[in-house]
Amino acid sequence: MDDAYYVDLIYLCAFGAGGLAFALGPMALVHLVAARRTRQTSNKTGQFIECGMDPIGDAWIRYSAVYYLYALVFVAFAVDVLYLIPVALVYNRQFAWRDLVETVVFVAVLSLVIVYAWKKGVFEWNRKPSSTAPPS
Amino acid sequence: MMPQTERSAADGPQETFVLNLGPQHPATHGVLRVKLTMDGEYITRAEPVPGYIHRMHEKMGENRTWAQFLPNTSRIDYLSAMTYTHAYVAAVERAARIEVPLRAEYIRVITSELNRLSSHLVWFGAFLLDLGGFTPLLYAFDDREKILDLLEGLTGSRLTYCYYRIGGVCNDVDEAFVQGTRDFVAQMRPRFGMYRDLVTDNVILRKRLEGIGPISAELCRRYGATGPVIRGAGVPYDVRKVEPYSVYGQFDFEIPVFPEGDCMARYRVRMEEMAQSLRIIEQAIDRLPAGPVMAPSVPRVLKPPPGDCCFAVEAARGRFAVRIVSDGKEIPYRVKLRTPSFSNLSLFEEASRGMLLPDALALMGSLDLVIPDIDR
Amino acid sequence: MEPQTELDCSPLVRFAALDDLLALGRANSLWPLTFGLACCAIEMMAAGASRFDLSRFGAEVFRASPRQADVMIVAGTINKKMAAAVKTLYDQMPEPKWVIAMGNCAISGGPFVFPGQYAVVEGVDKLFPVDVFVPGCPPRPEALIEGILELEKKITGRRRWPVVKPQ
Amino acid sequence: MMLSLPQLAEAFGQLLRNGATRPEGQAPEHPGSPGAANLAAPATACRLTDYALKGYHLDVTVSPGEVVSAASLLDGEGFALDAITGLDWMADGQMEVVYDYFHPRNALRVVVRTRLPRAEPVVPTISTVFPGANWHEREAHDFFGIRFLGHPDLTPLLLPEDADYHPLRKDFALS
Repeated sequence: MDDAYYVDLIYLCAFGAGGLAFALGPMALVHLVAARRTRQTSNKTGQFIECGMDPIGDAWIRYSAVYYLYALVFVAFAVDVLYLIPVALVYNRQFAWRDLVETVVFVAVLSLVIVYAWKKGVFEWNRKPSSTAPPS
Repeated sequence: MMPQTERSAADGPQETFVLNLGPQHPATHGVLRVKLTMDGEYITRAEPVPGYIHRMHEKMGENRTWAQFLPNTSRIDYLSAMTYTHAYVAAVERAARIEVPLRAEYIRVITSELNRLSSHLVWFGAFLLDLGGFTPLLYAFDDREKILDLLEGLTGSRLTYCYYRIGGVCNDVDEAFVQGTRDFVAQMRPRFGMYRDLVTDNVILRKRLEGIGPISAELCRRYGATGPVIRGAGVPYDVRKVEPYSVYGQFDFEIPVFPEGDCMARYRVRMEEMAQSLRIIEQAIDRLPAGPVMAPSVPRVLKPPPGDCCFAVEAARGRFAVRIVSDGKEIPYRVKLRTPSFSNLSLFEEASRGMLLPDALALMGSLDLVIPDIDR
Repeated sequence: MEPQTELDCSPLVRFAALDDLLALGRANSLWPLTFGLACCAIEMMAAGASRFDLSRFGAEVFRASPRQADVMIVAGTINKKMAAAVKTLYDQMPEPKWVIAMGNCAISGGPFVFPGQYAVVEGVDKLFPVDVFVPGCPPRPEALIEGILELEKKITGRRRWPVVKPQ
Repeated sequence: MMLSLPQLAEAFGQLLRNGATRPEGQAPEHPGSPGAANLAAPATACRLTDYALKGYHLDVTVSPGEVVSAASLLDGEGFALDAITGLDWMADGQMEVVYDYFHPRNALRVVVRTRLPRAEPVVPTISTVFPGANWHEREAHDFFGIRFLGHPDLTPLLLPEDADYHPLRKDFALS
């Protein structure tokens, strides 16, 4: 164990603490500065917002799988961007074909997801034939 | 209990859910509530629930004298207040056998058509706002403010005009109004070309409107829908032509009709109608006769003879009819207001069945609803 | 549960200078709730559109969700069927929140009040507290802008914009 | 097809004459004939009216049992429903229901009216003929308490959903 290891560890801890402060600081600040209560007339402050009406029925029901796929595609690209930022930061020292090819391969593999989903008709919102029948 | 749609066993049961669209929702243009039963993104049933701005206009008609009801008429459909006031005063004039001077009729036509233009401009801005485009609203309101300036100079109010009187109009037009209207017509003409380039020819708009929300002529007839809705379904029904009232018979104008019946057809009908309104205004201003603007013999206390009568006008949203029943007293026995938005909305439940929710909002926007016009 | 419209909602810690800063920020970026009811809503739209351009005073961000809104502009008649929904929306707005009653209907029921009326709530202040009343039937867009400036004055304690005096 | 007013009046006259066999048993006294305006208002009548004075061309009074067949007749001729409204004749102890029809292709307006006892205003629904009548009938039920037999859903439309009052009845303000 050399000193450099501990210095790195201190850096890591400081970075972690800074990150936490960024995440938790605003919450703490808001807790102190924000209004504690809300004036209300009919005790509906915590109700789900549905255009001023009381919600009808429950939201915990079976949804179409298309929503799930849609969300997955979205998450894939959100994570994609998350990884691309450090790549861009590390690779900006000098231009290297290898780095470019690596990045392109990474994005291309993810883009295949879109092509696959597209082919599968995820973005079409097609109704299954059985559900086009009028409701009973 | 929530209704469930039948599905094949392989899918497993996907449940429908009930969603309130409105009363506070930007897409319902006011306080309409639509109870949606959704199957994913698709509408299984959309049941409009009006009544959130019911303001007792018909009850108030039985509580005040014939003339005192006038301010109410401009607050039913506040976007085309002139046409609504026109229907009411004309119905009372018909019941009380009052002859309106020709100049007053011309002024009524000019102001009604200006009001129709300003109403369509609000629809244009708000409809495109529904579809996700904000900029056209700014252009439309720019043009609309010019109309409001003209009407404000004449009537004293920007929106809820109470300018027509039983027997005429309350004051004569001045030179500034006549010249201002001429200037406005000249300014407005080239704007339609701009709207076409900016909005109508836009690919995104066409994809969102063409073939969306088809309403057939038969559907319109069964629900009594009128105005741009029925004209967008290929039926040339316009009260101004079918039952010419006031002096509309004297002008040369066309009724724009598009047979497709989709949202784009209704959009085009209104855009064309604005140009036709300009034609009417131009002709009326050129031929404006001299003379008084108020009938000489309107009694101070009006007591129409017992009986009922109707008067229908073409408001910006369709056929607006007033049925008044008099029992010979100075207070109406009954004032029935037949409003176009009420009938136009009633077909929404049938027309929107099985549509995607965003398309249904385009359909609702293309009906051009004014909610107090439904609820009265 | 009883209506709680007179609650003390003040935060846990208060600093005079920070409060002033927050008030200044709030007053100059009021986010109204998109809540058009009737005729007045058109004038509210006109106030936000070209010519009157409410964004000059930072109040053009009309929010559709009450959670994101600071000020409820009650623009139009409230009837008894609607009253529950209006109260719900008021409840769902987070503090600090303000209410502008725009137009005679929201102030007192306006022209729709007569002996034996069965539908209209005679003024939104019957439901919850109102900060600024803007009279008119409907009020001009300038009047609404003046109402918003009055609200800014109420929040910060001073008026940033000059008052136009009639000549 | 251009529909002419005398033809329509004749069709209504036929309808009313056929109605003589209806259970109520009231024979129409003056079945309307084209061009002949019956100024007296019998239980059932078909009158041509002066459009310039009234705003409609044909004024038909039917018995409550006949509103559906009148609606079917007009539906077959391509008419559209304009409005349904009530009228409270408190002094006569009667309730009137007025059906306004317009024609989307011809300048023809027809008014069909019927009178009901005020104590129990019941009339069959025409929403089976014109689906647009659904809302108009609900509105008339809101305001006057007229019951439309066979209507799918008479919950208040414009009034609050729990409303039990009928504000356009003439005795409403007194209560």
